[in-house]
Amino acid sequence: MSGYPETVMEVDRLRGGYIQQRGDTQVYVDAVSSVSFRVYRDEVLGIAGESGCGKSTLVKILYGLVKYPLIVREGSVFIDGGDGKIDLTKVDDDYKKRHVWWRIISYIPQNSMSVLNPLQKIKDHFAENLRIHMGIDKAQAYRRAVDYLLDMGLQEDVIDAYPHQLSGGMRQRVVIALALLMKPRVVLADEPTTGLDVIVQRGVLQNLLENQKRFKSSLVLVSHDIGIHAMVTNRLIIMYAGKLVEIGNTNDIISDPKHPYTEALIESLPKLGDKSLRKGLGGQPPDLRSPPKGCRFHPRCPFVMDICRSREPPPIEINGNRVVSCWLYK
Amino acid sequence: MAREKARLNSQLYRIYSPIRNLYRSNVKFRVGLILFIAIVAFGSLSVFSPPDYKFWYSLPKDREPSLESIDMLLGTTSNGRSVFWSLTNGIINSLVIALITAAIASHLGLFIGMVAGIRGGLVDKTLMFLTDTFVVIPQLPLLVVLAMLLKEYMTFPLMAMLISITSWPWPARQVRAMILSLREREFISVAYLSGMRTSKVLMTEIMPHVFGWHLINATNTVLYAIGAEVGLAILGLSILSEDTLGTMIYWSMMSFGAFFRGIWWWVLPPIVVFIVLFASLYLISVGISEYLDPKHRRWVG
Amino acid sequence: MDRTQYRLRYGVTTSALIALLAISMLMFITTVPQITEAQLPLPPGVPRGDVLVVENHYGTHSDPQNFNYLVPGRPGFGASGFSQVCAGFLWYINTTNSQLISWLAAAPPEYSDDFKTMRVYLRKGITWSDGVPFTADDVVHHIQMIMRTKGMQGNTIFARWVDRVYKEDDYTVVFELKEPNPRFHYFLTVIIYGAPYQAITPKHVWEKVDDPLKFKFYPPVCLGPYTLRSVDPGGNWFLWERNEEWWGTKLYGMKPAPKYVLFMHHGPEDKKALAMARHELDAIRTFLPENFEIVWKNNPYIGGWRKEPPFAWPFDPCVKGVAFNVLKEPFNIREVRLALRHAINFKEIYEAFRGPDGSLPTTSALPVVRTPVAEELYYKPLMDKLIQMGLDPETMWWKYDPQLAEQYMMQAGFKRGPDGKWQLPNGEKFVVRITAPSGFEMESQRIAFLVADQWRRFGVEVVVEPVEAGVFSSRWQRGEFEVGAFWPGCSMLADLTPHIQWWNSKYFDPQAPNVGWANYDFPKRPELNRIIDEMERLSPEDPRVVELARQALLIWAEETPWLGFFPTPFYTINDNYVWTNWPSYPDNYYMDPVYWWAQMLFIILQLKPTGNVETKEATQPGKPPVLPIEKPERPMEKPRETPTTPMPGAATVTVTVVRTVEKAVTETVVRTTAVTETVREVETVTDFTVAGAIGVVLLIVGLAVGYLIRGRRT
Amino acid sequence: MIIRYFFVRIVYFFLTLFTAFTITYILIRLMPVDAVENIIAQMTAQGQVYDPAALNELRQQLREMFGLTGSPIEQYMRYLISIFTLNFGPSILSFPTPATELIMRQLPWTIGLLTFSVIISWVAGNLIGIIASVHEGSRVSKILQAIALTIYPIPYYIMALVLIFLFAYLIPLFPLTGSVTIFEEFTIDTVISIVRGATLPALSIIIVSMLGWWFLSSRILTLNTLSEDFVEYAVIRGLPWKHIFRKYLMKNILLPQVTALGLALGSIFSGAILTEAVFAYPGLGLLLYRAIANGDISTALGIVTLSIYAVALATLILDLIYPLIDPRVRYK
Amino acid sequence: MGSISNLLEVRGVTKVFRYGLLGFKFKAIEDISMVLEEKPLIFTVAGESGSGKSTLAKIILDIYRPDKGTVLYRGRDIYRLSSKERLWFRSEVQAVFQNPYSSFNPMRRLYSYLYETSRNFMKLKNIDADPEEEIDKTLRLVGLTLDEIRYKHPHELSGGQLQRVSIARALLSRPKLIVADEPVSMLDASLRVNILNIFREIKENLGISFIYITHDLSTAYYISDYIAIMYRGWIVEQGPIEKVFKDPKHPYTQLLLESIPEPDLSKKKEWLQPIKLGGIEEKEYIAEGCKYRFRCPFAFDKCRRTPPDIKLGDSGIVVKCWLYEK
Repeated sequence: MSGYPETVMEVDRLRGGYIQQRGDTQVYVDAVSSVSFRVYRDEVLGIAGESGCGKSTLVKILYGLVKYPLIVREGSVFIDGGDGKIDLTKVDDDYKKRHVWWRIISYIPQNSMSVLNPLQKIKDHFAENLRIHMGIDKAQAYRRAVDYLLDMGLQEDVIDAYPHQLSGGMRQRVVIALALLMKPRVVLADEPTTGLDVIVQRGVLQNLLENQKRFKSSLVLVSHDIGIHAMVTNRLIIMYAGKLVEIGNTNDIISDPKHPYTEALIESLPKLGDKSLRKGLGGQPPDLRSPPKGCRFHPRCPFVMDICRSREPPPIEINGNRVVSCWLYK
Repeated sequence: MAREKARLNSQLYRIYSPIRNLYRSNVKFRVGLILFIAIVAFGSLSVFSPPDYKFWYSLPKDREPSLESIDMLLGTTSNGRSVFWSLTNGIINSLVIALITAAIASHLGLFIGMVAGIRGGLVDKTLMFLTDTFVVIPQLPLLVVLAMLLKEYMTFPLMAMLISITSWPWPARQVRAMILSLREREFISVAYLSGMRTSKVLMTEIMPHVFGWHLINATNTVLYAIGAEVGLAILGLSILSEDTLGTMIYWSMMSFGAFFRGIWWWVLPPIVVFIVLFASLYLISVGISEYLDPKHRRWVG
Repeated sequence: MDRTQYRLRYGVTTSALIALLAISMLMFITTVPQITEAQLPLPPGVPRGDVLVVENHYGTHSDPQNFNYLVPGRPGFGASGFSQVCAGFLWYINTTNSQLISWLAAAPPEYSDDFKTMRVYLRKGITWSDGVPFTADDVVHHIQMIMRTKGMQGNTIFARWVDRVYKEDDYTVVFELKEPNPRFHYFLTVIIYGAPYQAITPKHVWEKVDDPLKFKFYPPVCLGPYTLRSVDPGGNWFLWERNEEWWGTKLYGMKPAPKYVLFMHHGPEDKKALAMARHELDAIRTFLPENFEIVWKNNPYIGGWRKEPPFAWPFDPCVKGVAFNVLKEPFNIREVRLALRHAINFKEIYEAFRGPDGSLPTTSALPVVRTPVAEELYYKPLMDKLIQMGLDPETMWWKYDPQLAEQYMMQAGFKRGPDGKWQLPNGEKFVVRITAPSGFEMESQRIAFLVADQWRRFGVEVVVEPVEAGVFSSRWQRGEFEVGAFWPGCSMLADLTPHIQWWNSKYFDPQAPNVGWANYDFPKRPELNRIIDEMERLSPEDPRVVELARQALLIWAEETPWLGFFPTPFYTINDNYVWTNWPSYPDNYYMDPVYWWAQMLFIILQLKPTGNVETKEATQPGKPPVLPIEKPERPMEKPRETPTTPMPGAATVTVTVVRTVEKAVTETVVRTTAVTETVREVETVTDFTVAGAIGVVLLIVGLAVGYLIRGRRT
Repeated sequence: MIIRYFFVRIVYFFLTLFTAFTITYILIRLMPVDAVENIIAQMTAQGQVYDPAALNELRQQLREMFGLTGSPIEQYMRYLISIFTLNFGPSILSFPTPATELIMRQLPWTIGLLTFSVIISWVAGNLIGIIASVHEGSRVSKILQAIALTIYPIPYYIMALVLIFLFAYLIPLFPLTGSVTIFEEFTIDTVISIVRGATLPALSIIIVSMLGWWFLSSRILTLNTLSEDFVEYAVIRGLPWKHIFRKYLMKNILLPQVTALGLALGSIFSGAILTEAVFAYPGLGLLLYRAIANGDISTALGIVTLSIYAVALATLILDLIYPLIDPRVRYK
Repeated sequence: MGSISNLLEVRGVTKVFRYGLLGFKFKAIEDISMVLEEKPLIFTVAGESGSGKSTLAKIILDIYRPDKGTVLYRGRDIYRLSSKERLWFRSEVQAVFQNPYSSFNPMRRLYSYLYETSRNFMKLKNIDADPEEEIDKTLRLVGLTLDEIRYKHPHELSGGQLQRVSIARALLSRPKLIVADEPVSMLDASLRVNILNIFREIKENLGISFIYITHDLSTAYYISDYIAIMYRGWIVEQGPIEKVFKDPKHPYTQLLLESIPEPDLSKKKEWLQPIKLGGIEEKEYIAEGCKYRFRCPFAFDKCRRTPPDIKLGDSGIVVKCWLYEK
């Protein structure tokens, strides 16, 4: 990365979560809590964290897909639409549909198994997007869809197949191709390889990365697998219980984790060729309906201090791009 | 703190029966249940029916509803009977037919589906073959033939059995499909590995999963049975000497032409009760299925 | 999201659809030129006023293009209009006065002294609707074909009686019988609705047919005043068009007023009522009282047996009631039957059949309809003995006496159980199963339920089992029932021989203990067989026949194998809106108002248009259907005329009927129009002795007519 | 694979058919109605005296004519043959017309009425159901649901009477009877008359099944499909609602409904007894009912056989062509 | 009869599945043989989804019956056991499944499973002990206590806890062999290792063998002694884990090992080397010849025609590949 990187997306003190109906009362579940970061042009930003840490919710909000019971309480998501910044949390769905979604920002969902219409051929999915977003006629849309798919390295029999005929990896590649169809500035990928086998996963991620480089777009990759982040991403965000606990260059974080949670996460992964006893984290992630006071990690933290129990740690910047949210570094 | 609360929740979960839970959480179920109970309560008034309420011409005929006595509350019929007592008895009798049908048909379907699903192999093939055969035979003619054939011996339980014959095949197929997918679930294997016998696995592991569906199916069978009885009655194939919703329609409309003669107090009550009963059971079944699976509000018909 | 917009757009589409639907509905409305007319299946341009609409009571004919009614088991003979407006019969009987009407026959038949030969004279000049003359060949061919064809309707009869049939000349047919039979010509006379084998078939059509059972006779060649114009391929209606070349018009000046006669099925009875209320149906077989009420309330033009209430015809020939299967325990025990007889409070049943217009049934405790004639011949002479047996003179039915019933039950060894219900002598619960009709004969069904209530009050467990027509008939025929609700007794003739012949043991068939006509080996009383044997041998006019019949009836009353209540009041309703001059009692009483009998021809021939609706080709009726006797002058060896020959004084009997039924008008002058050549005005007859003497002879004739009435319904 | 699948499926088809035929044959033969006895009852009701011997002879003659002789096995074999020849022998009720001819006479009426009303109610019911459920929670949707719940349980017969009262009696737009037409010359009037005659019977079926079954079932399907991932993803992809509705919702909802439609069309061959009875509409249902009730075994068997054939054929065809309309299913 | 000294012997097992209503058969696993000796060890069966590894597990557990071949447990054919013996077999061979939430009936309390297992098998093995104590003891082995779970329904515990209960349940019958079918794949990374550590401890302390079925080779390496790599119903390579990992023979194993993403930056470059992905899976199942030939960079003519034999490599490694034909 040379020079000052261009920001395409800016997330500012974002707070959002779900409304849950419990009998007659409504409970707010805080899924994303005061998260701020930026996404730069032509980079791969990873978001890592374990189940229930709010990473998927964060991606949804980033995409602007806020539908009851999901709500955004405060903060904003700015995206550079080419002709000025748009706050995705403020504009309405219709606007997003017409001007933002798929043109500026696109989304690769977790379960590619079920997101394609089972009754449409693969090429139909592409043609309809082309037709609707670019207003070109049907025949031409088909031609362009097929050209594009061939260009993306998919075989003809895949193009003419129905979704259920494809293997999981192939389907995921189709969904990736679909997401890149309009050459968006930002691609959000929410666990794109969950459920795939390692080899397929490798192929799919390579494909994703290659395309990101080709279009010089920004890829936000959500995954629970630190290994994937190590292989693919440039920068990494570690989330825990709705909080952003650490952000920095992937290489730095992997080689020198600062936050105790990050450290534990990396430490707990067995490595090939290493049979030495490893230790996992004890305890359970907190219930977000009533998160612990102070640092949300403190009940499981081996270095817990008094202050952790009472006060939330602020984001602390360490050498440039690195931000950690932990009292240890104050 | 959270753990304590969870513990408390779990206690509550055990203490409150699921029905109560359902009642609390689902408006549809609640409304349906209240309507249903209201109808059953109304029908239960039949225990007070005078001994000769079935006798013809014991009351003046074709009287409009009036408040002078309970007999006259809903008016009288063209054969000099109290609509009120016919209706209350009719509700109970129809429900008896329907409940027996539900008990027979849904369990028959459940049993056949379960056996087919669990035993597999030849048993499965034979049972499914039988099911497919019955699916192919047209229902109403089959019902008519059976009803005519057995009219001499017709009682409510027998009628329920006949209606059951036409209504078990589809549930059996559905149960089988469910069992086949359940069989692949891990907790069934776990149960076997815990040393349970097949019968016990059936009862404790499979039944609870099928039960919700079973309840919905039973509710729908109740609806089907009441409808089938009305259909048979219109053809004169029900037990005409007893009061049911069907025979009330038969006597009022088919035999005494009450519809065109404007004896609305004889024609309307069975239909209104049928509609309310239908709506209440429909709501109950939708309520149950929403409760069991809020995402898939499936109404098995 | 643009769901809202989308909703709007779809809203527009949906409303466009609805509008389209509405427009097409409007188109339908505009294509209705005249409401009443458009609803009937008529050729284009035919106004309602040209058509007489009669009920097709059979319903949907599954094979409407088949007019071969000689096939066994073919129903609907009187429902398609064939027997009324197309078929040709030798003789009819006017059931109001028992007059024999010679129609195709030129005169009543002539029997030889030994009743072994019958000679029939035919009218000259009659032609089939296709122009071929009608001659003796047709009759001979008709009879021979039936005798030849096994399984054909009438085959069993003609094969049993006819030894030889031949023509003497073109207009004379001679029947030589195997055994003497003074009543043989009844087989060829329309007494009530007529049997299919009585309608003569055209030789020139049928002789070319290989298998007469497979022949469809479509379109039919007619002798009646109408020819078939069109049938509903769906089988609901038959449209007949006036034959302007009809022999009746040419020879005798008769001409029916309606250009078309439409026999039509409208659906269930309440729909027929609606149709009649809307003047889309002019004549109907009969209504249930409730459906009659619908018409009565909505149509001011209706009439029935009378023009004013009570409308119902009280003398349907069949007594309805319940029959015991005397072959089954415990109904073979006389005391049980008697007990059940006296456990019935007859008044309640009687009152249940009081019509909305005040019509009342005619109580008939014996298996003989208590017509004025029967009253004189059988009820009055037997009254004392019947009262001894337990008849209640007030209700004219068996008295309601639970104590007596209780005694009878005790005698039979029955006991009351702890719950007060009766138990069989062996200690089992006494359960009576009443088999009742379902979906047809609603009156009998109601009787079953009413009787059940009565017996339940007496402490007997009763189950009513209504079954469908086919099942009912099969089980009835095979004797597979305990108690059945139906019409166990029918009568019309004063000569009861044909009705009670069946009580004779020699007709008992253990394979089919057909109770419908009492064909049991019952009662096992040898004197009854002797009585009936004697009656069969006697000529119908022999006064001893009546005497023997009375003895038989007494034996019947002692045994009570069935309980007859009454013929239910028949709402045979007509509409005076389009057509009028329907026969009505007493002012215009020339024919029973029964529209499914073949005699309806005579009603059609006298109907007049009212002018209430537009007509085109409807005319005023021609001459009344009174045909002269045209017997050729020919010496016969001791010719012997049948007892049914009209006799002077027929009208006297009619007046007697009037007197009995219409007590209120006894002393007034009653105008009666009889449809015989002896049309005359009569004043009240005071000389009962003269009237009685002639009447007896006449009544034998008149009641003989009722011989065939048992098959009221197919 | 495909051939093997077809073969196995067709063998299975014939096996089910055979069993179904046998079951219905046994049931119908067990009916306590004896057509011969009924005819004799009818003949004696015409008032003639018959000797028992003569009657027995007649009985025998009639049985021979109606093809009711032979041992039960022989008769069953005859029936099995007639399954293939479709010649069920003479109708007993309308002897000597072959039962097949009677059926063929009524068939166009039944098919015309029921195909029309099943298809109309399918289209309308699904359309209304889908649109109402897409706007689940709106007032219109709630009202429609309430109407559906009210109308669904009303028996066809009563609905028919209400319609007759309203549109044939009070406002006489339509004839009281179903089949009122004159067939002498086939003009536009004839067509109008047929359509007018069939309108009320059709309407009575359409209203109940459209607002009842089809509405309720398409509603559930719609709600299920709406919660599918691919619908949500289509929204995410920025596709306009109209497009999603057409290509994603409609297609996926109508597919299972097509199966149901197929079965419904297959079952029309047993007719609609009650509707036909009310409107005096010449249909197979009423013919079947009368045949059963009067012991016309050949006609009853003919119709039941036909209708079993139809239902089985419908399921067979659905099974065979389903893979063509639903790409997820393949001949395997 | 197999050798008594072997704990488990799988002999040429083939299982055919049908697809759809009728017809289309394919072999989910084909001619699989493997041997577990009578000593505590962890045997990993690794492979992609659809490689047949779960089917194999179910066959060993007597949930499915193979169409060909058999499984011997301590020399006895497990499909020919009397009902008494079957119960004994059930107690000897236990299982832990992938999804802890679907391993238990959500409507029953966890305790009832534990109690049931303990009661059923204690009777069988004539162990006279208080089941409650037994349960508590076993739960402590997996880091839980009875008090913690006594009144709990499955949904009230986290996945990690449930999986521990699941292991405890398996241990209650005092088995000799536990088949663990993807036991940690549903768990968070930070908790996985805890479960794996429990396996290790159990193996070492209680002498229980495991068949560990997984697609995650790094965890496999972490705990197991022996490995079998499966591909499309075949075991393509098996042998002691160290050897297989150090020197993978089969091209598939090589690719598999390369493709594991690890938090190890040195591997990044190699990992990003482009690879070729397979086509349509169905074809591979019914293909003649070697099933891997579609992807194999070394495929030659013979691979297309004949399926390779099983070749015993040096040092106990078994490879199914023509490359190693001698």
